[in-house]
Parts: sequence; C-alpha cells; structure tokens
Amino acid sequence: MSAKEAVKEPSMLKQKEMIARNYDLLTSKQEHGRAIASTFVPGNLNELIMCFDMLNNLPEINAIQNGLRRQSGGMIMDAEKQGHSEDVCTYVKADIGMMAKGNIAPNGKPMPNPDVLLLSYTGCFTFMKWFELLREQYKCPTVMLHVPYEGDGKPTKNMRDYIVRQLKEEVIPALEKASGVKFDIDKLREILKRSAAAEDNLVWVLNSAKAKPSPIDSYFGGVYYIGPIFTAFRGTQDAVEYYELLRKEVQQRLDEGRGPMTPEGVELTEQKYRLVVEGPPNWTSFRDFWKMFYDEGAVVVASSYTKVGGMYDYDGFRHDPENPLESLADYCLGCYTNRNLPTRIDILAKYVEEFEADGLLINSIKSCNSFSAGQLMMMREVEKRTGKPGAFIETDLVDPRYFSAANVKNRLESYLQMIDQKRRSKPAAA
Amino acid sequence: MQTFIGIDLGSTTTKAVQMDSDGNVLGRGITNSRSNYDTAAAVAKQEAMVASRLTLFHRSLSGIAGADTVKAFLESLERNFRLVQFLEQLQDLEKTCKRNAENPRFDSIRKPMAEALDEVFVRLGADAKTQFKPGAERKSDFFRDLAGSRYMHFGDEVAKEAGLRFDDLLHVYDKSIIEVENRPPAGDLRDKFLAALDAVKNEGHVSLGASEMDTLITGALDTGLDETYVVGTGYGRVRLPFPKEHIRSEILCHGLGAHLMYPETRTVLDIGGQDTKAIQVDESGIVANFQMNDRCAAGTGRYLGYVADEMNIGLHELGPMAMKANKSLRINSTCTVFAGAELRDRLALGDRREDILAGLHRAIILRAMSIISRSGGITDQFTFTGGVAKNEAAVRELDKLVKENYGDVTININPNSIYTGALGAAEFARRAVS
Amino acid sequence: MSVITAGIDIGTGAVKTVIFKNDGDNHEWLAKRCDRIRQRDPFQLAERAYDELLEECGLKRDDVAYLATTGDGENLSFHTGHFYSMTTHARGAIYLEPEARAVLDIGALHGRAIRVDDRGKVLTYRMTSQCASGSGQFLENIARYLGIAQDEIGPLSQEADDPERVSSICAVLAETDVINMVSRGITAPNILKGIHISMAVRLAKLLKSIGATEGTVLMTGGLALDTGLVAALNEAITKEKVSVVAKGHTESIYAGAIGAALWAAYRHQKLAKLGHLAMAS
Amino acid sequence: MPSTAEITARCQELYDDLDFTYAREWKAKDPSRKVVGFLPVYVPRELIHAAGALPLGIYGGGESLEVIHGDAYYQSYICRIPRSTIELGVTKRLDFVDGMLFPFVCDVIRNLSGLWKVMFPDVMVRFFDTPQNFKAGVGGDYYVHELNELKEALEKMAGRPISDDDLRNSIKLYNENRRLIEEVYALRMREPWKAPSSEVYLLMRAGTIIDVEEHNQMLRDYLEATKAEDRPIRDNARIVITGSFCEQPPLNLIKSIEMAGCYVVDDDYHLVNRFLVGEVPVEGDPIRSLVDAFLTSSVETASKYVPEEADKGQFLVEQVRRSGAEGVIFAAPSFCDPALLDRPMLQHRLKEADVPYIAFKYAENSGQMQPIREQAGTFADSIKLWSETSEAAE
Ligand SMILES: Nc1ncnc2c1ncn2[C@@H]1O[C@H](COP(=O)(O)OP(=O)(O)O)[C@@H](O)[C@H]1O
Ligand SMILES: Nc1ncnc2c1ncn2[C@@H]1O[C@H](COP(=O)(O)OP(=O)(O)O)[C@@H](O)[C@H]1O
Ligand code: SF4
Ligand code: SF4
Ligand code: SF4
Repeated sequence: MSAKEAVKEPSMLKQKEMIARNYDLLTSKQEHGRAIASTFVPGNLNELIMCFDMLNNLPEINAIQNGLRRQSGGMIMDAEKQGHSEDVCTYVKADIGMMAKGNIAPNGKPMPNPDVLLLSYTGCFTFMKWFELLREQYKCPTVMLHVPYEGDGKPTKNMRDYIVRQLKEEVIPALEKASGVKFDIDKLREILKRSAAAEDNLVWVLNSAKAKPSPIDSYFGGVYYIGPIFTAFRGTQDAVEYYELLRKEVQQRLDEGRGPMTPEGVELTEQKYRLVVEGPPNWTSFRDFWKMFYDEGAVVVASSYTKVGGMYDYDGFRHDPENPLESLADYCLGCYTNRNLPTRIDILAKYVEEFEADGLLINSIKSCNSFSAGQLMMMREVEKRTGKPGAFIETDLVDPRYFSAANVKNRLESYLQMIDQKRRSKPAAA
Repeated sequence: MQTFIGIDLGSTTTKAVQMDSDGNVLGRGITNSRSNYDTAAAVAKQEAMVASRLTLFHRSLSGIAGADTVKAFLESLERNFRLVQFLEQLQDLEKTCKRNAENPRFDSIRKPMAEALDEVFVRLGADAKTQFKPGAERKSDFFRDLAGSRYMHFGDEVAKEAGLRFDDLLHVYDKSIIEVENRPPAGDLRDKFLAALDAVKNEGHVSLGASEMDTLITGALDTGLDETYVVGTGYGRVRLPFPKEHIRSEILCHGLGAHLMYPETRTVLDIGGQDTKAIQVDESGIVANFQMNDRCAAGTGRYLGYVADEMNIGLHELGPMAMKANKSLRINSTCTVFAGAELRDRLALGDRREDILAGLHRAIILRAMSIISRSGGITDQFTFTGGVAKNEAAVRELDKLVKENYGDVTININPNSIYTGALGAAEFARRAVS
Repeated sequence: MSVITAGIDIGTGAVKTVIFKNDGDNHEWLAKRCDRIRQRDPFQLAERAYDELLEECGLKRDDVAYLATTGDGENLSFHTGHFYSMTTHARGAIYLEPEARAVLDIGALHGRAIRVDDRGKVLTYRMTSQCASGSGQFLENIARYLGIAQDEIGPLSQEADDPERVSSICAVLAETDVINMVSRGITAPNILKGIHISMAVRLAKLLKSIGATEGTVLMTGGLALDTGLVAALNEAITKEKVSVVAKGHTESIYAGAIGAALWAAYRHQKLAKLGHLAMAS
Repeated sequence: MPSTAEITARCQELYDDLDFTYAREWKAKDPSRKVVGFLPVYVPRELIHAAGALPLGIYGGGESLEVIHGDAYYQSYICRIPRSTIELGVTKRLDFVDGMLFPFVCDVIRNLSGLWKVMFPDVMVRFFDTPQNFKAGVGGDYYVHELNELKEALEKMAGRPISDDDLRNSIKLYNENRRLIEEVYALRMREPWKAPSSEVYLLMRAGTIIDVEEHNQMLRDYLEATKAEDRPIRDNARIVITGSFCEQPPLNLIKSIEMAGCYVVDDDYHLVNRFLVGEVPVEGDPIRSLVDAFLTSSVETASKYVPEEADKGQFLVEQVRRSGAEGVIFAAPSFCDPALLDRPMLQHRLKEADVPYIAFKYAENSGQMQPIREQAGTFADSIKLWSETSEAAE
C-alpha cells in the first residue's frame, strides 16, 4: 500500500478517528475498567452491548484489519501449525494466530481478554466453533444466541419468540453479570432510535448508485460505508453524524455528476460497466483487486456483502424503539447469510434490475461455506431471471495464498470484454 | 499484401495463424513454448510465414503445372526447407554443446567428452539426411523433440563405445538445447527457400523450367507479406511485447476461432496443456459464458504428459494404446503429478496398461465434463479444440459422455483445432483494421 | 546368539535393501543396496536385489530370521512381516543419528514429518496432502527443465543471491511460474533456491505442527541428499525460532530399510520370547 | 438362518444401489406410500415413519458415482456430499422421493436445502433445524414448534393425520432398533474380530435404507449369525473413529484401516441410528418425548453446541473408555468445517486423558488408499510395538 494516499473526505477522516478511538478504548481497559464483549458482525447486538456500558470487540474486524495490513498470512500459518486444518475458514485461523502473536491490536497495544463471548449465532456455522475455540483459550463466560436460519425464506413467530426468549433468559443475564450493570430497556430504546436514523441514511447512500454515473462504488467503497453500522458504532451519536456527513458528500457528487473516488485519487466518472457483486472481498490484496475494476472502468452499483451485518433495503427493516427485543430478533433473522438461497437469488436479481447493472459478478470465498455453497446455482438463476451474464471468480478473505492476481484479472477482463462484445453486436437492443 | 497475424502463446505450444484481408488462412505455424516468450512467438510466426509462402507457391504454381506436379513439388520443397533449417539449428546445437562441455565438471573427461560429442554430431548430421528423405516419417516437427530423441539414441551408443557416462552427455544436451531454442531464429527465410529450391532441383523428382522457376520466385518468394496487425493471446499473452490493444483474452479468441471453423458452434471445449476451458458462444461467435480450471492443473493435457513420461512413450502413442483397452478402470485422482504414481500402483495390482490408460483418459474427460456443466452444459453444435483433441482415446470418451448426458449433438473436431485460439486472434487483428 | 535380519524398502523411486546381524542391542550392518525402479517391476527387482545381496554376504534365505518389508512392500510374497514407513523411518533415523528427535522423510512424491523418542517410537507425525505441490518429483522436473543434474541442485541453490519465491500451490502450475521466471531473466540458482525455500517453509511448518522443537531433525529419503534443501530448511527453521537442526546423512536413503531390519530383530526377539517362533521363520 | 456373509451381501447390494430400487419397490406396493429422503446428521425418523412414509438416508454418491453435473454447482473447495447428492437429483435417481429433509449440520447442507427448492419445486423440501439451546422452556419450546411444523408438512404430504398413537408406535419400533444396534456395537467392542468394521458399517447403512422392522430383523439375524461363526483373531490395535458423521468414507477406506492393523471398536458413521441415546419414553406427549430425548440424551457431535466448556469432548473420551480403545482416528471429509473445526478441541481433551490419536482427511470417492494404510498402519504399529496392553493380547 505504498501508493500515494488520496485526498481524504471528511467522512473518511471521521471514520478513521472513530475506529482509532474505539481501539484505544479497548486497549486501555485497565484504566477505565469497562467490560468487553466479543461478538460477530452478522447478528451484532451492539445496542444491547451498549446498554451495559460494555465495549464491543469484533474478531472478524480484527481479521480484516490484519488482512489489509498483510499480517494475516503469517497468523493463518501459525494457526495451521497449531493443528488447525488448511480447509477451514481463515477468519478463525487469523484470529487464533493473532492470539498466538500476543493479540496486538492495530494500534500496537495488546488487546485485553474479553469478559464475555456473545456467540450471536447468525447465518454462519463457523461462528459456533470459533467461539468454542476462543472459550477454550479465554475460559470466559460464553453465551449462545441461536438465531434460526430462514429455511423457508421468512421469519416465523416461533423463531422470533425463541430469540426473544434467549435474549431475556440467557443473553441479558449474562451481560448483566459480566458488566455489573442492570438492564434498562429505556436506554435500549434510546439507542435503537439512533440506529434507525443512521440506517435511513445508509440506505439512501446505497441507493444513490442507481444514478448514472454512480456517485459511489457499492463494494469497494461500500465496505467503508458499512464500517460504522456493522461494528461497534451502530446506535452511537458518532454513527448518526457519520452517515449524515456521508450523505452530504454523496449528494454533492450526485449533483455534480461525479463518480466515486479511487484510492489513487482519481474519480471514476467514465463508468463503462455497472456490476452487482455477491460475496465478501479479498482483503489481503484489496487495493489490487479494486484497481482491476476501476482500471477497466467498472463500478459496483450494489453488493450483498454490504448486507451481511444487517439488511435494510430489501424489505425495509429498521431497528424499532417500540419493539426493542423483537426488533433485535428481526434484525438478526434478516442478515443476508441467514436468508435462504431463493431469497438471496431474488435480492441479487432485483439489484441487477433496479440498479440497471450489466451483470452479476460473484467473488466466491474459499473460506466461507455460508456464502459460497450454492453460489454457482445462484449465478445461473440470476442470469436466467435478468438475461444478464454472470461471472465467477474465486479468492479468499485473508489468506494471501488463495489470491491469484493473474487468475482474477484474466476472468474479470474476459468477463468485461464479453459484456463489451455483446453490447457492440446489439447496439439497438441495448 | 496485407496480412493479419494471431499468436496464441500457450503453456505447451505456441501457435500462429496468418490471414489475408479476406479472412483466408494463409499459413499456420506451431512450436513448443519456452522460457523466452518473444522467441517462442517469433518462431511460431516464422513457421506460419513459411507455411504462407508454401501457400503462395501453391497458388502461383497451380496456374502453370498439373496437380500431381504441384503436390510433389511442394512436398519436396517443404522437406528440403526443413532439412536446411534443421541442419542450421543442429550446427548451433553442436557449437553450444561443445562450449558447455568445457564446464569444470568434466575436467577429468575433457578429451573423451570432446571426441564423443564430435562423433555424436557426425552421426546426427548423417542421420538428418535420412530423416528428411522422401517418404520418411518424423516423430515431431519441433527441433527440440527431433534432435533430442536422435541425440539420446546416438549419445547412448557413443557413450557405451567410449566408456563414458550417458548421464554426462545427456546433461550437456539438456543445458544446450535450452540455450539454442531460446535464441531468436536466425537466417533469412528467402535464402533458405532458395537453398531448398536448389535441393528440389537436385533431387530431380520435379522438373520445372527456368522461366517457371522465375515466375515462382517472383510470384511467391518476392511477394511482400506485411504484418499489418498482430494480436496476441494465450496464457502468456501479458508477457508478449505488445501494446494492450493488441492483446485479447484466450477465451474470446477460442470462442471466435471455433465459430470461424464451425459457425454453428454453441459450446466449445478446449483442453490444452495447463487449462481446460468450456466456452458458450452465440450465433456470431461472441462468448456468452465460460468456465476454466484454475489453481489446480488436474486433468489437463499435462496430465497425459506425465503419464507418457512415466511410460516412456510419445504423447501421440497414448491414445492408440488406450484404444486397445478391454475395459476402463476407475481412476479417481486426477492430480497431474500423481498420475504417474497411480499408474504404477495399478500396474503393481496387476491391471493392464491399456485398461489403466483408458481409465486415465476417462478421468480427464470427466473433469472436462464438469467444467462444461459449470459453464452451462452443451448446446448443439459442440466443438472440441486444443492439443488433447488430437488424442483419439480422449475423443472417444468425450463422445460417449456427451451422448449420454446431452443426447445427440454434433461434435466437431478439426485437424487444425490446436490453432483455434490463434485463428480467433488473427480474426480480431483483421477486424481491428477493417 | 546373533540373528540375521533383513529390511526391504519399496519406494516409488527406488528399492532399498539392507542386511543386519543383531546381537542384543548390537546391530552390525552387513550389506546394502539401492536400485532405482525406472519402469521396472519393483517386486521382481526386490527379489533379485535381496538374493544377490545375500549371496554377497555368503548367506542363504534360510539364514535370515526375519525379513521385514516397508514402504509398498505389504504384498511382497516372501517377507516375514511388514512395518509401515513411518515406523521404520523413525527407527532407521535413530540408528543413523542417535540424537535425532524428529525425522523428515522426503521422497519422490511424499513428505512426512515424524517426531520420535530415543528408542525410535513414533510420537506424532504429519504427511503432506494428496496434492503433489512441493514434491521431489517436481524439483526433479524443474532441474531437468533448467538443464541441471540432480547432484548439482544443492550446490547451485546455495549460490543464490536473490531467491525468487514460487507463488503457485500447484506443482504443475508452478512449472509455468518457473518458466515465467526464466523469461524474466531470473538465474537458475535463484529459482532453485526459491523452490527450496517454498519447500522448506512447508516442511518447517510440518515440523512445527508435530511439535518438534528441540534436538536434531534427521532428513531421510532421497531428498536428504539435496544440500540446498537442507540449507534452506535450516534457514526456515531459524526463522520459525525453533531450536532444532536439520541434517542429512550419507546413508539417509536407507533409513526405511534399516528401520525395517531393526524392528525385525526386535519383533523376532519378542516372538521368540512368546514361543511364536514358528511364525517368524 | 442367514449367515453373516449373506446378510452382508444383502447390505452391500443396498449400499451399491444408487437407483434406490428397494425404496422404489417399497413405494410401488401401495399408492398411498411416500418416501422422505434425509441427509445427515439427524432427523426424527419416528415422525416420518408415523406418517406412513419411508425415511431414506441420502449419503451422497459414494465412490462409484461419476459426478458430472454436480461440479457445476459446487466449487472445488466444498466437500463432496452436496455435489454427488445433486448428481443423484439431476440424474433423476431421486425422482420418486416425495420429500427431502436437510437437517442442520453445517452451512453446506443448509444451503443445499435452498438449492433443492429451486431445482425441484415439486418436492416437499424442508430445512430441518434443531435447537442449540437445551433448556426445556427455551430451546425445548422452540423445538416442539419446529416438530409440529414438520408434522403438519408431513401430514399434508402424506394426506393423512399423524395421531399420537401412530407416533408412539413408531417410537417403540425405533427404540427396538436402537437397542439392537447397541447390541451389535457392544458385540464388536467385546470381540471385534467377530464383526469386522466393514460389515457393521454396511449393516448400519442398511438401517437408513430399509424399513425399520425389516432392519430390526436383520440385526437380530446378524447377532445370531455371529454367534455361530468362528473367525480368526488378529493382532490388531483397538481404535475409535470420529469425524465421519456426514460425508461417508469409501468402503475401501474402512477396510484399509482394518487391514492396516486397526480394529474399529466405535465410530460415528451413521449417527442418525444412534443419535438419541437409550429409550425414548413411549408414555406421555410423544413430541415432547422426542424433544426431551434430544435435549437431554443425545450424542455430542460437531454440529451441536456444548454449553459448558468443561463438557466439550467428554463424550468422545467416554466412548474411548467404554470401548476399551487404545487410540482414536480422526477421519474427516476434506473441507468439512464442522469436523475439522471441532478436531483441535477434541484432541486437547484426548491429550488430557492420555489417549493417542491420529488424523486424516478423505473424500467419499478417495481412490488412493496407500496414505491411509500408511497412517493407520503406523498408528497400529506404534500401539502394538510399544503399548503394554497388546503384549498380553498376543
Ligand atoms: N500429437 C499429439 N497427440 C496427443 N496429444 C497431444 C499431441 N500433441 C499435443 N497433445 C496434448 O496437448 C497438450 C497441449 O495442448 P495445447 O493446446 O498445445 O496447450 P497450450 O495451449 O496450453 O499450449 C499436451 O499436453 C498433450 O496432452
Ligand atoms: N543426489 C540427490 N540429490 C537430490 N535429490 C536426490 C538425489 N538422489 C535422489 N534424489 C531424489 O530422491 C527421490 C527418491 O527418494 P526416495 O526416498 O528413494 O523415494 P521413494 O521412497 O518414494 O522411492 C527422487 O525423486 C529424487 O528426486
Ligand atoms: S465462514 Fe464466512 S461468515 Fe463464517 S466466519 Fe468465516 S467468513 Fe465469516
Ligand atoms: S492436486 Fe496436483 S494438479 Fe492439483 S494443485 Fe495439487 S499438484 Fe496441482
Ligand atoms: S461433509 Fe461436513 S462440510 Fe460437508 S456437508 Fe457434511 S458436515 Fe457439511
């Protein structure tokens, strides 16, 4: 990442500062004594954690940070040396490897152990094993919140009741115990109000990509936009402000007919291809990966990855202060990977249509069965429904061994040339 | 005249196709790929140009001589041309081998080694004449293969006679052949053709008058073949010294190439040295979908290469041997490197070579079927391209499996199928100008 | 009373045969021989080698108390018993290098790391997977491609000044990587060293995963003779901050056969004690 | 009375038959009959049986199915069972199946349920979830609802109601099945040479294919037949296999382990047969009984959460102790997240208990047995050469 840094927009600076502050808070636990909960991005109950004045440490985010800094490769190898299989999710191994290396946070200070593991079991099997593994190391209280999978594509009352039951009988008591703070439902309502406000602006920003040219990149830029709301900031005033700021900036680009900014500081305004992307990005070569897109004039107008930590556009879900626990349950149930395949197909097909995309590109992640198992069928179904061609590339999240730049480039280029050739042959139809 | 050239720099072979402005193929050239990509591309291109010249000879001669004469003449011309070319390269090889034999490693055997090399090359030179006799059959047209197998043969003889280790002679060869084949092609084509024409005269099989000769030379040899536009493709394309707009992805080139050969093609399967690609094209040859193997070379052409090496036979002998199988054994591991081991395992269990080979071929095709299925299945017509299309056992298995899974579809296999990518590239070159 | 035992190791690349005379804890190595298989029937080869070797020692088949096979020798018709490769390599390694606490057995297609105790007992092990990435065969192919003889690989590799790592995991695609490197003008020593480093890193990982953290690691199998690999391995081990030293041994290639012959002696003794001698002859 | 060889041959025939002739014929006997396929690890077969349907275990395509279309649905880094299952579907080998249950094991089978819905819209397809919370009032209540939903779906499919007595009767039959299966396992623990692991394996697989009453008879016959036969004792080590609860290893692998010197004295191959431990009460509300059995007396396996850290892995340790095993072989399918993520934790527990173990991976169509023999053989060698116990066994 030696390339020169682009001009930073105010929202970027704000986010950077928020993240730094949170890491500083986490690593200075000794001083302030606030308890720490660890949990996952999908089904992240940040509002609830905030109710107990606890800090939220998300191991996936640490893995991403380590991936971006190209530290993850070594950590994964360390975990494999400890006997973890080559075949399993690399987020887990990066996390375990990080522990072996002294659990150093991105700010260079050691990360204190969590006081409670909040196993919000949402949309991914690996989560369960991940926290069983951490529990073995930390020997700390662990509380399971089982969020049933929407096998039939919709949440049922039984599912919601089950989650609320677990919140009341398992999660809340465990958090009370870990933090020493009593649960206050009114405080939760307050926080949820702020969540909903930020969510409105996020959805607006994501929908701005319907414009041509799109003022944002909904994947490579998108992963930054979802940062606060998917992590330790949903429900904070900071998040509310961040999304207001972001919306203003996007509004301005929209008004001026400008495209998103690339890391090299140029605007991608000449957008030759509009794509919908399914699947998480690769983090270890994030910049190179992105460059392959903008070098060809490809912009991502919608993506499913920006819905893993909460789905706010498809069926309009918002956190609801009137029904706090129920809305937390609905939030968990609706996370992207907790939805069944027919629903995921529907979501993607609608994106292709509503964002007038040229096609669906799937970045299939070796690590992630939750995302990846079934994606080939999804691609074909979306092609069938939209009549737009799909493409399939394979990489990994944080394992540099599984990012073959030449391969990805070859596939991406072939795909884009194919779209191009198609367009040229039927100028009238297009 | 204007010509358009497509170059397909494959992992195993490099192919070139030269086309005129009407889209007629003038010549095709092929060579083995090597570490110097520029040289590989240059050699393939030169080979295509040689073939183009032969086409021109054909064209200009057709007006003035009977069909049999034309045929005999062209046969003799090409053969003699190849001989001239071969001797030139052999000379280079000899010089290089002698230089490499001066390595301190051979200090103790310097003299016998030098003598042995002299002897080997004397025999090779004499042998070349028989190899290129009228009607003689050669194993391959690549200098590396041709010189290599003869060198092994004479090297073994000479080493025995001189009491030297064959391994040492072999080692000198291994080192030298790399140097030789990575040197850009030397010499002028025109001179070589003139020399070959002389040889044709001397052979005396074909009698042509002086004026006819002149017409030929001006009509065929002196016609300019401009390289109007060149397009490169293949896995090594990014390393070709071409600007970006002269490069096309191999998927597009294969799609278009297959379409040119068989306009009704809707599904293309290409099995090359390192990759297997399945491509769906529409009625104008535009790619609609594709799949290829990546990260793992299991079940590609190289797989057969390993098997052939293991059995110590030529690639082109594999297919015929597999055809003699009584049954096809089930082979599960398609890991290219383990293919040899699996073969050995099976032989140890008492299975027949032919049956194992049949199983290995089926394994490759099964993998290809998966990739096809991933790309969207097979729609009539189906075209099979790439080096493995030359293998009859692979073709037989494919035929069976296609019929079983997709019913009665037309399966096209062109004798020039290995040039599909280069053909597509040449067409892209032609379109870029028109 | 001394007993004669023999060990035959049938590998993918070569058949190794040894004969021992054992007297309690004294083992005298009488004879050895290694035949490269090269498309021949390994069982016939083994039988011939065995008989010729016996003759060399002035012995007959009947003089041998226990013939143990290892490697792919399970089905050899005239053996007394069979031990699996890791069992025998462990024992052979201790014989060759009594200080060894781990064994790295790298042959044409396999790689195994074995942790052993001072009596040659296998404590833990790891094998490379079914994928042939980083195998000896691969190195052999590359050397051939570069025009380098097998015994030159090691010395050349140690001349490297700027080794270039191979990125592909696949042994076949890595060949293209290497061709690419040559095309970029990378020198043979740097390429070989690069491959050695890739292999060494994996092997070091293998070693670490079996918990080999101190003492000597003895390399057995054909690649133990590759000094370049041994050097790269020691560098990789140092990087991993593990205090072991990897060593080759001139007789490393016989480790499996030796182990088989020695276990044969042990087993023979045990069976004799139990009165099962009939089984052993 | 049939011999073990005859029983095994019958089981092998059922195992090899990827056209599911037995189930097809069973169904053809009566137009009201239905067949419900299910994948590993666990479904309450009692409920399916009570609906008058045949529960049919679908364990992928095994070693003999040539997968051609399946790879079009799954990337190379996903295990084999979903792709061969898809192959079975695409090649119409499952066209007679009226319903398919995809139980919760991992995300692969979970997602396969959606795939099936898209590809086979005429089949009753359900993702079957079991609770990860084991309190009667929390997970229990949820599970009661889930089972009732499943019951309604089955009733709709079968076109008839399932009465409590139907269900009680089915529970009774499966209780008998569980008892007999435990007897076979106990026999093998005592005298492993009398019940080779490949035979037991096939016998257990048959239980997932044929009607429960028929299987009960088969089990009785087998137990009887082993008594009558004398088989040679071999100098083998005693081991437990774990991690093979979903995609199944090829039969050759199971045989290779034994050939390399290991007696398998316990395993987790067809866990559905033994998922509920002991008898399910026949009195009272039968749905509640099934729920309670699941909550309080079911096996520990990777896809079930273990609420207390201290309990994790104890089931395996207990299995080793009870079966008198000398070691554990972790045999997991390649790319199997549940088995492979669980493995380090189980290994820690074994280490604490001083139980030796080895681990390897397989695929249902693995062809090369050499590495497997090598590893199992070395393991057996080391137990035999070094452990004190096997000295006596000689
Ligand atoms: N004469 C032949 N007979 C049979 N197979 C052949 C023959 N020539 C080449 N092949 C096969 O074709 C493969 C090379 O295919 P090719 O299309 O040239 O690959 P690439 O485009 O990757 O260079 C070889 O690995 C070999 O398996
Ligand atoms: N002098 C040497 N230097 C480097 N490698 C060697 C040497 N001699 C043999 N080898 C390698 O050893 C391998 C054979 O090893 P071996 O342990 O005998 O294998 P196997 O037991 O499978 O037959 C060959 O593939 C070759 O690459
Ligand atoms: S499997 Fe996928 S969703 Fe689960 S932890 Fe790994 S990357 Fe995240
Ligand atoms: S399995 Fe074989 S072909 Fe595939 S990646 Fe490994 S070495 Fe390469
Ligand atoms: S084998 Fe493992 S990963 Fe595959 S479906 Fe079964 S449980 Fe899931």
